[in-house]
Amino acid sequence: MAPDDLRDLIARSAATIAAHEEELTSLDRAIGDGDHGANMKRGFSAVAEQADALAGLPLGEALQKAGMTLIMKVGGASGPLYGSLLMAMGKALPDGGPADLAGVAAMLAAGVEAVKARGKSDAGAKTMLDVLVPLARALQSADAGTAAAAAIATARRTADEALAATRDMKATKGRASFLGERSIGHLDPGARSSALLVHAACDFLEDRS
Amino acid sequence: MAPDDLRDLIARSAATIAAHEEELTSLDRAIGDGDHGANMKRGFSAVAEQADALAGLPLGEALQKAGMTLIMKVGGASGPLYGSLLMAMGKALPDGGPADLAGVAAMLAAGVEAVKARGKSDAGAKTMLDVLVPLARALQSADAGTAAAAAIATARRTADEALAATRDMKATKGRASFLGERSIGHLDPGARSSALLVHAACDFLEDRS
Amino acid sequence: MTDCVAIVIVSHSLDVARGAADMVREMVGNEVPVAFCGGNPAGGLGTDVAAIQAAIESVYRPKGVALLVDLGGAETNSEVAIELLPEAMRGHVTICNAPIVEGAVMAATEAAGGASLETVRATAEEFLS
Amino acid sequence: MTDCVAIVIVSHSLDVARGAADMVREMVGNEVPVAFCGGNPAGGLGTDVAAIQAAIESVYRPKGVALLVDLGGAETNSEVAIELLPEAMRGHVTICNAPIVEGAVMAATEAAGGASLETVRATAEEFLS
Ligand SMILES: Nc1ncnc2c1ncn2[C@@H]1O[C@H](COP(=O)(O)OP(=O)(O)O)[C@@H](O)[C@H]1O
Ligand SMILES: Nc1ncnc2c1ncn2[C@@H]1O[C@H](COP(=O)(O)OP(=O)(O)O)[C@@H](O)[C@H]1O
Ligand SMILES: [Mg+2]
Ligand SMILES: [Mg+2]
Ligand SMILES: [Mg+2]
Ligand SMILES: [Mg+2]
Repeated sequence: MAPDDLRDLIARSAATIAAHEEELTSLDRAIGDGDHGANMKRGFSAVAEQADALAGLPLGEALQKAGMTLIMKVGGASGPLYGSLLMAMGKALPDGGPADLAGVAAMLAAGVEAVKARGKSDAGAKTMLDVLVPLARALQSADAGTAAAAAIATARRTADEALAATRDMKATKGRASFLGERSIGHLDPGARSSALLVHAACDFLEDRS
Repeated sequence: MAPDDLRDLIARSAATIAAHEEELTSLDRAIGDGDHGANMKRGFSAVAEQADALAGLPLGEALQKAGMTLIMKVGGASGPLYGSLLMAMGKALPDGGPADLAGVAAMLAAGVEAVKARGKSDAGAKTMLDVLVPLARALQSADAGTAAAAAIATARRTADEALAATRDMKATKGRASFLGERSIGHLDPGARSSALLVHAACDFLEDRS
Repeated sequence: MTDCVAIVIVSHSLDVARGAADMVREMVGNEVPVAFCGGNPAGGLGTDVAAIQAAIESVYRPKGVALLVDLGGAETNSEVAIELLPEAMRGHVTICNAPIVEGAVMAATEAAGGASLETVRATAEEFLS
Repeated sequence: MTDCVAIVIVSHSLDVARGAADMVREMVGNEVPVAFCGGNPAGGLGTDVAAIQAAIESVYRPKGVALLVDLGGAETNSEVAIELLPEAMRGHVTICNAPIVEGAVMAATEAAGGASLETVRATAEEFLS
């Protein structure tokens, strides 16, 4: 990835988090402790501040470094989870970058496994994994010949539907699990931030192509 | 009890606690949190400050009020325990005061039951009850005709032996229980303060007779 | 507004009590009344029956008050404080057999849903089990 | 002097962590090394991986370090902090599945007797069970 492209991707990610800080906070206030907006903004602002340094690195290293920054700066459960996602994606990056959609899907799958391990969790617990797992699955099962535009559309749709599906779930991991049945009827804040990041990445890919 | 007598008893009790504050503290440092000396001194100083008011009350009421003061001022587990002891003794006091040794023994037994209930405990757990229970038993089983001097000697000896026996016990109640086997080999601080108070009461009775 | 069970946090340490109350408020906002106390009558580590009583009375409501306490003396002193409450209050105040910090957050979260005192207590006591 | 397992207390609240450390010190004096941290990198409620790492390193000894943590994020961030330690340390640091305040006092009391890390952890985890 060209340095400017990575800068652009980071800026878009940080911008969407900042723009939705309030929303993330109020989702977390409903079923958590109301800090997901501030946590994510702190983490992604820190990554954005490193954008120049990151842009100078090979993509795999940049992803790992950005992941470490999230781990160090977020301060909530989401920090080590998103951090592990990026670090594992960076480690899984093939030399010379992913050659095709299958390569991207494999990287994402590696990241998602790391989130599962770190969170001792899986899809179905009303967390960010309820967006990340379906997304990885959708990309992995896409035909080899899928056009970029179609893959992007699939990613957007999958993320949106998966996010919406968290509303009716009962949380069994994270703070929202303390609410038991009362966690039902609200979107999961981490699922929402995951969906936002998916859209930011899709915007980036579309504008680049 | 004449007002001056009660003042004297209170003064002797407070004095022995103050004189042994360090010892109680160091016993509690060995198998607890090191505050039993300060706790007891705070409680008994507060009772001593009320001595004039207490001396003007019928003995039963005075005991109950002193017990309440310990409950409010000690700040440690021993406060509600000694407080319950005095309050129950005050409530058990027959009109006109105890007529004889059996009356005193019955009052003490009532007090000890209150400590057991409050502490959800009994003799054998390496606590103040390991002095109080044998003492009440010894006084209750003394012959009706026992002379005051003999009864006093029995009380002193019983308290001393009972205190010494706490050394080899393993604590199963109170903070000392956190030490498990390592609580063995130390006197229990609350047993020590109980023995001190028994001796103060005996000194008082001897000097009065 | 739902009528919620109130939470009282009684620690040997005022810092622990205050911090646990902060964590509770972060989780449930002001929906659930929370009071806390810590320290012996001289300000050292320990508990203070009068302070516990005052904390309970400051948030008392017939819906109930759930106490979270730490070690032995905090429990015994809380039991005494409850017995010293006016009789009409006593039956609506209970001590949870639960860890003080984790139990307070769990109890408050349950209380925020309008649960009964019995349910709030059961939820706190489930923790770690 | 006996070589004791060290205790690290990691709370979302710096107040809770500090107060729990005070309670530990009251119980075991300076025999057992105790470190604590609390709060997210911005000072609000949460946890801070770098601060957890620093706390562990400040009391590290090969005999072992037992961590007491409160809710979810504190545990996850502590796991990460442990993984970021130099490899030689990692195997001597463990998180107790125990309530933060009560577990810290129990763990420290056990540690004061010179117990192994495994025993210290087991004692903390026994609490309330
Ligand atoms: N064990 C877990 N596994 C996966 N995701 C989790 C887990 N715990 C929490 N999350 C995610 O993290 C989000 C909360 O993040 P955040 O509010 O920043 O942290 P905290 O819960 O510590 O305050 C949740 O909405 C959920 O999506
Ligand atoms: N459950 C109990 N039953 C009877 N006595 C107890 C109990 N718990 C503690 N004690 C007594 O109290 C003494 C400790 O008192 P103190 O140090 O003043 O309180 P704390 O343990 O709260 O610091 C112990 O030595 C023991 O004799
Ligand atoms: Mg949150
Ligand atoms: Mg949080
Ligand atoms: Mg003590
Ligand atoms: Mg104490």
